[in-house]
Amino acid sequence: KIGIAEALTGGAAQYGVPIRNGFQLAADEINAKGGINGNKLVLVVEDEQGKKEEAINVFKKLIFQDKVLMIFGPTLSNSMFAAGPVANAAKVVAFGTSNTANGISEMGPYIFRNSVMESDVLPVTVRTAVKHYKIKKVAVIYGNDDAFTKSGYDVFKKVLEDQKIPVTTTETYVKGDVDFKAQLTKIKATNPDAIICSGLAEEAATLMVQARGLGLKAPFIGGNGFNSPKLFEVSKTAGEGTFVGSPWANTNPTPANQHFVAAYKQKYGAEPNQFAAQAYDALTIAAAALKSIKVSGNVATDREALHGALPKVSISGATGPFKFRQSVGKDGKPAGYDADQTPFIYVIRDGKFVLFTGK
Amino acid sequence: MLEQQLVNALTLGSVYALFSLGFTLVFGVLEVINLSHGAMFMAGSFAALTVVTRLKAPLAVGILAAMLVSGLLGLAIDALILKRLRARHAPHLIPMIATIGATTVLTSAAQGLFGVEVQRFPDELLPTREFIFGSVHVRALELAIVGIAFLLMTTLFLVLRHTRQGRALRAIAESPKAAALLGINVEGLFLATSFTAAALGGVAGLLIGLNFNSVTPLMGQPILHKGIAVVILGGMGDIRGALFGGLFLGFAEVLSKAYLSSQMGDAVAFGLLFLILLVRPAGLFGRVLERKA
Amino acid sequence: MSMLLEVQDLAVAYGHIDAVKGVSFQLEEGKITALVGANGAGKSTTLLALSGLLRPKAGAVRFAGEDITGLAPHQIVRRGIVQVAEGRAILTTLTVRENLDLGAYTRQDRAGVADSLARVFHLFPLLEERTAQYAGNLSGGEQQMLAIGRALMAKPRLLLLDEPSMGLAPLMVQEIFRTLVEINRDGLTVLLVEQNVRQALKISAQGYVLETGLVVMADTGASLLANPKIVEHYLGG
Amino acid sequence: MSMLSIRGVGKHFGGLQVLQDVNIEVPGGAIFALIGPNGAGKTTVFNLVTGLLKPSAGSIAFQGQDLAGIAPHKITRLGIARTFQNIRLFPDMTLLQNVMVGRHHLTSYSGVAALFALPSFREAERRSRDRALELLSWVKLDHKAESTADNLSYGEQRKLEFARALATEPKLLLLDEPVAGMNSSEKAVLMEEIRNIRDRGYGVFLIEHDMRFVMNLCDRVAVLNFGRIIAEGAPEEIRNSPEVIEAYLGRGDEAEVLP
Amino acid sequence: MEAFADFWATYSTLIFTVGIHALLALSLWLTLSCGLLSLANAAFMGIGAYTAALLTLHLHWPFPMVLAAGALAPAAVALVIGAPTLRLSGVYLAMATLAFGEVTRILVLNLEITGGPEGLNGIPLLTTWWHILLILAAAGYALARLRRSRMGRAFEAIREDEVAARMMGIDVEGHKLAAFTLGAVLAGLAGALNAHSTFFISPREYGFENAVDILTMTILGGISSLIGPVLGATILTLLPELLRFLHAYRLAVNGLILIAVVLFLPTGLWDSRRLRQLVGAWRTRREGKP
Ligand SMILES: Nc1ncnc2c1ncn2[C@@H]1O[C@H](COP(=O)(O)OP(=O)(O)OP(=O)(O)O)[C@@H](O)[C@H]1O
Ligand SMILES: Nc1ncnc2c1ncn2[C@@H]1O[C@H](COP(=O)(O)OP(=O)(O)OP(=O)(O)O)[C@@H](O)[C@H]1O
Ligand SMILES: [Mg+2]
Ligand SMILES: [Mg+2]
Repeated sequence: KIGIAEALTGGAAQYGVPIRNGFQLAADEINAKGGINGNKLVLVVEDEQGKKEEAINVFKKLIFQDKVLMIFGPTLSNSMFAAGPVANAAKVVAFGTSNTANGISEMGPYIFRNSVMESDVLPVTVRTAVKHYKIKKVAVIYGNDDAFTKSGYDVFKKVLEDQKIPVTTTETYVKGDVDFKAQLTKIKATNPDAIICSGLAEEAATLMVQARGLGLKAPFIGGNGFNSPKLFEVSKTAGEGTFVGSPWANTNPTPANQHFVAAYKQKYGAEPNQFAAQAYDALTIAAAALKSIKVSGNVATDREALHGALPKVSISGATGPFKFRQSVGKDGKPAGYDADQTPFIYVIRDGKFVLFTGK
Repeated sequence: MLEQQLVNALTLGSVYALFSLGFTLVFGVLEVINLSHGAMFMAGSFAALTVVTRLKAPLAVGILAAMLVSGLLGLAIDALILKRLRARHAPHLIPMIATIGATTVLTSAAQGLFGVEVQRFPDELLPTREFIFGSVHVRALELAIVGIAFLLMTTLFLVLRHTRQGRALRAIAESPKAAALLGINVEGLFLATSFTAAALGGVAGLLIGLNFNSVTPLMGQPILHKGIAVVILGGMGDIRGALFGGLFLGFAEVLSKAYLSSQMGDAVAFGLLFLILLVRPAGLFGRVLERKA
Repeated sequence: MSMLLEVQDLAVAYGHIDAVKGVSFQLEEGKITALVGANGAGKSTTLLALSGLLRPKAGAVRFAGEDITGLAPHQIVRRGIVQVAEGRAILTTLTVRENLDLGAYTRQDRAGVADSLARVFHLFPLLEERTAQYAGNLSGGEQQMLAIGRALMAKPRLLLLDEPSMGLAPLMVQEIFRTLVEINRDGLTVLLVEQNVRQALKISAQGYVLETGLVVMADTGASLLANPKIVEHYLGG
Repeated sequence: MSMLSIRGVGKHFGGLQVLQDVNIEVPGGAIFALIGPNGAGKTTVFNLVTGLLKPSAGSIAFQGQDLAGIAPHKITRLGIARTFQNIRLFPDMTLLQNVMVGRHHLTSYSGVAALFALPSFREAERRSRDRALELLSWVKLDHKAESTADNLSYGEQRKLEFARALATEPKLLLLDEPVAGMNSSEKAVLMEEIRNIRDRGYGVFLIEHDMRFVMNLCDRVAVLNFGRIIAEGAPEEIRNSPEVIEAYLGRGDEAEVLP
Repeated sequence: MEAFADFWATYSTLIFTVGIHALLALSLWLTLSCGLLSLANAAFMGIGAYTAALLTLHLHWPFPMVLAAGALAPAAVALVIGAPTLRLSGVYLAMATLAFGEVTRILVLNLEITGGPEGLNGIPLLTTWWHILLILAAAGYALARLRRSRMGRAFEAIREDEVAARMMGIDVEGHKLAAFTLGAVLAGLAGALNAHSTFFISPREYGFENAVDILTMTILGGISSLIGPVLGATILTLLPELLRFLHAYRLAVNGLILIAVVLFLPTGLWDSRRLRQLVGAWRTRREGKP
């Protein structure tokens, strides 16, 4: 019995719903194969609305009432900051699949995530793009009222400092904005070689279209958030030449991924995105851990056993080879676990992510 | 760069003005802060989208569908909820809370019907003409939005100022009781206003959905409090106020993003609004109606 | 003798408070009828109920033979019952001219409306000078003229007046009463609620006295004026 | 000595000159009436005295103290109370509460006393309530003390406003058309009440269109026409002044208007 | 006993939230009782929350002092912005306070010390049930006393008619500022308590939606007495949780209930006048047939 706490209504539902779908898909597949050591997986899905109080309430309900073995979620980093300590105190694993903010896993040893840390990905992305486009200076734009895009920006900023690339201007927008022309006009006036953007696919796509509409031709370099086929629905060809680094892309040809993409499309009639892929993999990881332990029926001991088994798991899923890496808490003690994955660099060609091979 | 920014400000301002038009109408006539106006906006977009994608109807039919569906929703909210609250002399702000409830219901319904993800209009429908004047780029759709915003404003303004119904509406706005004694069908005009305002909201939603090619159940929310700002800045219920308030907010936002810092765009816009209210306590066009002692 | 309006056992309540507890009276066509009584007797309440702004709890109102109980205000106005309410109900944010135009809201005959306007300007020349002014800027007396003029614009068959002389200077009070007599002479039926009881009864054919929601006396205007009880209570000796 | 002196006061709203060089001396312990046609500027005079408006010219002094720049609530505390032509009650409050509000500055106790309902608080509140009930009984509204003010008829509302103004224990009472909408027996009651007030040494300054009331009650009358004082004197003088008759009283049915 | 332990473990945060929302609703009730439609209370809550959290995290102040600071900081801000703003009335005041709230939120979003959009995390759990109960009870008692004092009457008079209140010798500006500031104190307390019961705070919790939520709780509960806001806060906080079994339809049903309440109880859930009338009617009926 596993708890799923994701935002299924409200503004964050755009992410929460695909994540839920990813879990559901993985669970159905596992159960269709006879479950884990003969036990079927039961998902207890709750809506946390992307609000911190709701996330805490849902966590508590899952832990104390439904007595689940572990919890996946919540959707937003902000909610994890509120709900994580609850799980940690109750000695229940909280496994985030979409929380990228700094400091998540530092909250305690029961906090896990398989969402890639931007700090692992972006240096490579930037270096590759700079080399390819012979970039001398860049402009930056990011969403500044959202923990996800802001922490992406923080990493970009550090990377740019480390690689000594001058920034012509730094612009921001807020969630729900649809008109970025003011910022883009300003960016255009500074004439950068590329635009670095930490944003979600929806906003990024609109940004690209509006940039081209204003005659701004510099290529984009994006973070994690770009990684969704949604990007092309709007941007069409406006995103050509964009560099994105990620362990996952819908076009990644590994069999595990192609199976996932096909199965997802068949079940939900839509293209999966990275959030769904990470959720799918996360459940696969948990299943691997569960397989390695003996379920005793006592919730507390089973939870502890699961907690012990999880860090040892290493799989190769839709997002490629995966293992955990332990982080260090604020107090200097070993804390939770982050993903340890090698990113790939993709470039957008003809409205598709193409693995960048140096050409 | 300045020319382009001015054009950007004009289009953004027109978007705000267009949204606020119906909002301010309801505000002025029914004295209700109708927080479901964002939902009307959303409903218009979805109605047009459905007609256009499912029935393969041309865009013009989509516009009609947007007006009709939003208008009827607005009518329903008025007839089923607001009308009863008026009859019961519900205190101030209670109708506003009812419209919050209506919004929740409508957005949930939209999420159930259409899913939570962003929907798009089919490409072939999007007018893609673009005009380039020197360094200034404008899309045809943006010009259309500016044009329609000004056109609707002017029409509505003239109707209110110079027709029998317009006079009646202004009478109701001041005192429904006095209006009733003049033989004005107050309830009928309330319903008509709700319909018109919602239909205007629907058209605004459609145009803006088209412009940014993004339709979601929650698309009405971010613009809602900008809309409130516009309406109050302009002066409650004043059509000119909606236009000038919208343009003001558009310009304040764009220019502060362009010349100060984009982090502070909204802060500057709201800060200015705060200052303006201190100087003009009833908005740009509002008059303080102090009861005579 | 034909009755234009017949009120049968009309009762009106505000929530649990019974303000009018079953009054009956008739208005004779072409005559002025006065309704007098102490503060809180229920006079204004009665008028508001006749106009449909308050829903009667019980009773029936027949106008020109038709049952109009419970109709909406605008339907009642369309039948020709027009009220000048307590406090005048002037639309202050509209101009004088717009107020007058709205008075004729229910009418379609352009020529007739123009006629009525000319007549109102003839009765109140002051209004003609002020057509473009916001009604809210008029002085109290001017507002009262506007209210009456606006009611006449609807070309009513029955005019209901709630304390038209309140707050007016003596000169103006005389003016208003003179006007009332004049428009009545042209055939308009009037129901007049007044605290200026002496003058009201003097110009009225018939009078009713209301006390705590009930009709306690009904007679011709002249006999009521002579009635010692009335003299004591309402005319101040 | 006069209680209130208005000297050379002018007032304009934008381009509209409403008052011009108005001089009025209102004596203490007397009833003083200000009459004049509608729109002459009478209410404006009250608004200036109570500090709701600032004069464009001239000065106003109360008991020798210049009122310029003094906030309206402080003017009330100096001892000037008023009623409004358009009645401004607190409609959702009970009659008793309406009157008790008038005793705001006369009821004093510390925040701590209120927080813990100390005897000083209870004593002050009780006194305030008793006085309020007494005032309500003066205007014969004590039986409705616990109902809310919006349930009153027009005339009853006027009486409540009168009681509320008295609750501030004023030295000078400004009444703007106190008997408008009242019938004659009620007028008589109020007239008696106002006389009593005068006899207790209070000053009364009133605006009224009811000539019977004014002529029977007042010690002195001033007439305002188009923003200027055109006459001042004892009631008889005013009644017979041709200028006043022309501008205000009218000749027509004189017998009906005057007693 | 174990059932209770489980129940408490599951729902303690929910109950805390009820208490904190009740406090917020009371804070808005106070400002509304003086006729001020303020949308700044969410921002005041935020200022209280951030002040308190920063003091705990960086200076390790003791909790009671942290609470006091969380109450006083927004009060100081209220005093400063109150003087120019409170001249506005009705929706215009609402707008100005909303603008203030937005500017505050954006500042917090862009400051280093507040952690920007990522907010502050790792705030220790210091709020206990009795803190909330004690403060709520104290606030309720103080407001109940205030209502019966000259200050409460003055607030009410100002709400009904400002000019008339002025003519009664009431210092309108002073009282408005007092109501606004005291409201900020309560909102700040609520913020400080909230910060120390949810481990984490971020700017998005104090924006427009939250201001409207507080308003909804207060108005829906009914502002004719103190019970109304508390009741409104309780019901609106519990309702989503009670409806959890409806899954996808939860929010829609929540909205429908909101509409239904407003339609059938247009003066709010708790209207003392209506209750008095009901009791009165019931008594007369009982006495009618002995
Ligand atoms: N809106 C109201 N709500 C409740 N009760 C009311 C309301 N209006 C009037 N009443 C009550 O109804 C009764 C009749 O009031 P009404 O206004 O009809 O009296 P009236 O005869 O016109 O008196 P006046 O001469 O003072 O205008 C009064 O007792 C009054 O208290
Ligand atoms: N705030 C204002 N703005 C513009 N004009 C005003 C204002 N207040 C009053 N006036 C004008 O000043 C003049 C005098 O008004 P005031 O109310 O003092 O008259 P009044 O003598 O009390 O008349 P009434 O007997 O009808 O009450 C009127 O013409 C009025 O329209
Ligand atoms: Mg009356
Ligand atoms: Mg006056």
